[in-house]
Amino acid sequence: MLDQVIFYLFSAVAVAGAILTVTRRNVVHSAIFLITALLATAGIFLQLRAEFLFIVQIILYVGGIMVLFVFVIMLVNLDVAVRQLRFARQKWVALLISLALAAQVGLMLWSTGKMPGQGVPVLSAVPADKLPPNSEEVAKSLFSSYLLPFEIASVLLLVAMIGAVVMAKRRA
Amino acid sequence: MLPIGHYLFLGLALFIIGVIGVVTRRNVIVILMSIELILNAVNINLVAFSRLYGDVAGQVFALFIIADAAAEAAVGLGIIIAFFRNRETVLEDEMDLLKW
Amino acid sequence: MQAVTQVTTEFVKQYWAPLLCGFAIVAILPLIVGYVVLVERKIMADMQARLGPMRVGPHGLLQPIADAVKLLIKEDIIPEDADKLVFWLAPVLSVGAALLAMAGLAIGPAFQIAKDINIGILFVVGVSALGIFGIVLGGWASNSHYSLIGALRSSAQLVSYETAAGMALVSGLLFAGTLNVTSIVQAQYDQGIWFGLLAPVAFFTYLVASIAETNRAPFDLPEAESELVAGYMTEFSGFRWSLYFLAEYTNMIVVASVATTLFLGGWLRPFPRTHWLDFLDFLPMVLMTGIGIYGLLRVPKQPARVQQLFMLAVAGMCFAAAFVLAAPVLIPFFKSSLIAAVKPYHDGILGGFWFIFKVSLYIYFFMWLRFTLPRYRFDQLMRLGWHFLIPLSIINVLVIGVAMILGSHFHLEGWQLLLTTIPASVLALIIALFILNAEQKSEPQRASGDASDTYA
Amino acid sequence: MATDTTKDAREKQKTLLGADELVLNMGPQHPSTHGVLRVKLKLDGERVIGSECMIGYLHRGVEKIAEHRTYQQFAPYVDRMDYVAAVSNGLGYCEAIEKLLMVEAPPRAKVIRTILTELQRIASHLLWLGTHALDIGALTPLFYCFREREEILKIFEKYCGARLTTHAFRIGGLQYEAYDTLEKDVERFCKAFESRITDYEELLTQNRIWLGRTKGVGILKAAEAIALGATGPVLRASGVKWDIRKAMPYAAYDQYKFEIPVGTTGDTYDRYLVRMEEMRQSRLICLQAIENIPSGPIMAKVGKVLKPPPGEVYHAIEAPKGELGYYVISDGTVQPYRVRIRPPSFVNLQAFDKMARGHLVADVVAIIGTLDIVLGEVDR
Repeated sequence: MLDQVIFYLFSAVAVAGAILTVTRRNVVHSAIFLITALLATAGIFLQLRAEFLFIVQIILYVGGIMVLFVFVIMLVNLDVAVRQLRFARQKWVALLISLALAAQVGLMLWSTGKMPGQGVPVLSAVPADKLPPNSEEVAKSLFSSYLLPFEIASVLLLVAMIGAVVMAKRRA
Repeated sequence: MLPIGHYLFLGLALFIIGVIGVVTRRNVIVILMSIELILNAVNINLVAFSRLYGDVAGQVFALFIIADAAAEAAVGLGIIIAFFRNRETVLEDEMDLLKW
Repeated sequence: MQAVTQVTTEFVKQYWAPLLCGFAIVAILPLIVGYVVLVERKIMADMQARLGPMRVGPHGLLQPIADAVKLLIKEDIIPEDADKLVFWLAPVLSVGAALLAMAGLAIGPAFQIAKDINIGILFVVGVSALGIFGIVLGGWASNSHYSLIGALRSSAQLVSYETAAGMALVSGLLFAGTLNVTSIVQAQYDQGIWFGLLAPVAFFTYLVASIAETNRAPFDLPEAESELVAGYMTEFSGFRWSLYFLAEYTNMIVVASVATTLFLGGWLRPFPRTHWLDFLDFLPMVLMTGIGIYGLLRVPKQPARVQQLFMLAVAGMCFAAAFVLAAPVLIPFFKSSLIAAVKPYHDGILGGFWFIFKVSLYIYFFMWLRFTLPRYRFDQLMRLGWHFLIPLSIINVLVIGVAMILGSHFHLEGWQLLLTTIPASVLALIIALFILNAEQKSEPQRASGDASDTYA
Repeated sequence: MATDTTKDAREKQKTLLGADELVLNMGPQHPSTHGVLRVKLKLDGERVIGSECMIGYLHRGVEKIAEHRTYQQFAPYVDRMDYVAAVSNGLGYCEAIEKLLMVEAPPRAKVIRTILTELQRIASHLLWLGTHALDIGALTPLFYCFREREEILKIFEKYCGARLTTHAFRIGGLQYEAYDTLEKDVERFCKAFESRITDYEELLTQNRIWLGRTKGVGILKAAEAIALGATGPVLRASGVKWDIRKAMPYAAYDQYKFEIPVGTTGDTYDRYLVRMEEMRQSRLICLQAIENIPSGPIMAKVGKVLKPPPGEVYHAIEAPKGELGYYVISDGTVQPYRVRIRPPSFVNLQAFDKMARGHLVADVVAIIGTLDIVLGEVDR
């Protein structure tokens, strides 16, 4: 019961935050609502007993990436951004894409009620508490089975770092 | 934990909102933020399935996605700064030159 | 409706103790912060050959309350061109993050709100880092150039020093092998040595980085009063301003607590396993009694009745604490039910005493630096961070890891580990200094630096 | 679309991210503009690309007032120009009028004037040191400096009853005889001051942060300093050995031995060192002076009503902040025809833009501090 309430609370906040992110005229407000949405997502991770991801979401996503966003928003001239139209065009395209997506997933779930392939009843599958809520587990798996992806990710970050520096560096 | 469907629908909702944001907004920064939303939607699904199957692989992949998001944000914002410096705009439909 | 009540009661039933502690922290912390400020002013006065606040209460002891009342009844001014929503939100964010971080801290072996979360110290660090949004958004929302520059400085500073602080924490955590706050302290007890001694370079790095993170002098550039008036807080006044103030000092307590937990042995007394130092366990008791007696002696000298009562209350609290601390000593002599009743609290209070003592020392060090050193310039600050502290902390993680492997290879434990970690730390320091030197040689022309580059 | 706007954009590339340059209005209400100086800074990020000093917020028309007061009546007004060095202002004015009257103060008066003026120099430099350190972020030196300054102000108070705007001297000499323990007081202060000044140096001189904040900041080369007419410590720190006390001795300075400290690079750190050394030298002058105060009258023979012969005179002294000059024209009446004052702060402030360009906002504060301006004197 408590679990459910927490889930609904967080997901409501997440969805509301997401909608406001996309619709706000002021970019800083957008960023604030995105932060709200991300924090709510972190809450859902916690509700899923993924504690490590919860804190990574807060430290990296909210504390790192979003700070970067806010920083850049302040650097670029905001007044220009505020004045213009929110939604450029492609309203219909957007509607179409989202409807199609929703229909696709909905249809899939509706028609089968099962996960494709494995036959788990999707809408009602409640897992037993198999997963120990443990950051050690994540770490072990990260450094054993997924060592190569981990290294690749770090190379990716390095590349991104260099790229960002080169991009942002003023041409003297 | 709730039935997995709840999480899937939450993920779907965030994903669609993100897509709408990417397609309709003009401001590149907001577009980037919408992409973050999409990535988050995926993360929710991954973590939910990880819990469903009792396998941490999903969480590990969510971690990779977060790392990827960081990289993407850094480069994306770097491009925005470089672009803004040259063209004084952050609007996507004014980015109409391949070279400047 | 019924469901809501049910959920609420279920929630309260399950979590009443942490909830109570949470309320207690939110209620008491402003008071504590007020007194930290008073102590800071007194220390500052002492270092500057003057008396500091003396008027309100005995030796100005009631000054914080007077200040709080003043701040609360001040007019609440919002600049006309400010972004009202964000202006309202920013201080709340700042203080909320700081207070939330307190939840993960363990003050003494028994007192911790969020018990046994396995991300422990990471939670504290991560959540307290959210406070930066309060600063950045507050600076942006004020719509003032000073505020904006302060906000930009702040975000750049925090992002860069967080890296160094995080890496320093990693070196400490390598010894602990866990993120859980209680287990970290337990690990130090098992080793019989504080991790601050095992990893001095990490401790030093964290010390510097934590000063920068809490925006304290000599790194207080975001609010540098002689340059930016008050930085991001320029447009804030009254209650909102006091929220920022509360957040700043709470953050100080948080970083001091993290350092205490990880590097200074938490609630353990110095040298926890060295038995000939056991008498240190009685030190708090004696100290408390001493302060109580001093307070009693001072009572007749107070000019006003309120001040006398206040002094009596302070003395009474000291005696109560001393009594609890003395419980295990008294038990063999007196068979009183009262003593038996307070005995369970003994460990908690003893641990709490050492913890608070160490936190106070750490904060005292902050204040000491603030009154002694001039302020860094922004580019110098960035250079110190990126060219020295971050390389140093990263190298330190590497060499500490090597030192630990060497240590386990030779079956070193506790104090013996110093054999490997001390040379490792020296090595890290040398390499970092070498890097710094090389940097300076390669860029002799950049004497005045380039601040806007560091922004980008 | 915007190929035509790209050109503008390119021109703006020099500024932060191509956005408009940030104009930061510093003052007149700002913690570190030392009063009511207003500086308009054009910033690129935090880098200063241009600056404009806007003065006049404290203008009281002192020079005009002089034309409607008798010579004696105007003397207290000059105290209110550089109000942290009132004694020096008074000395300059009195000596200028004495020159106009062609009288000379008696030797005893001259020596006492010298002692008080040198004490005032120390007090002024102490105030500068305290506020300068505060601007750069060191809180504590301010209180130590004020502690010492307090001693000096007490001596002033004992001598003439006022602490800040003293009006200590009269045209033709002194009004008050030195009080009994003046020599002892000054000696005690000077003895104690030696170790105190070492304390300040320990706090700052070798401090890495202090070095970082002051070395290479606000460099003024010797030629530039001369071209701008800078005087006092600002000029000497640039390496020009020019001190009116030596060059054109007045009061009793020709009797005493002292050094003129000069700097080499002309940066903020050099100005700091020069002023510190000047305090030491002033202390030495005071010690020499109290050893032998001649006896005799303290007032030259000037009438109750001063009517200088028609003519004009320029007299300059080395005030703590630089050359303080009085140009007085007399038309033979009891009131001066014109008084023109050359205030050192005003002239030194001209160097601000040159010194601040290319530095950061934080350095601007240091540079204002190192110029040691007093707005009462700049605006008059």
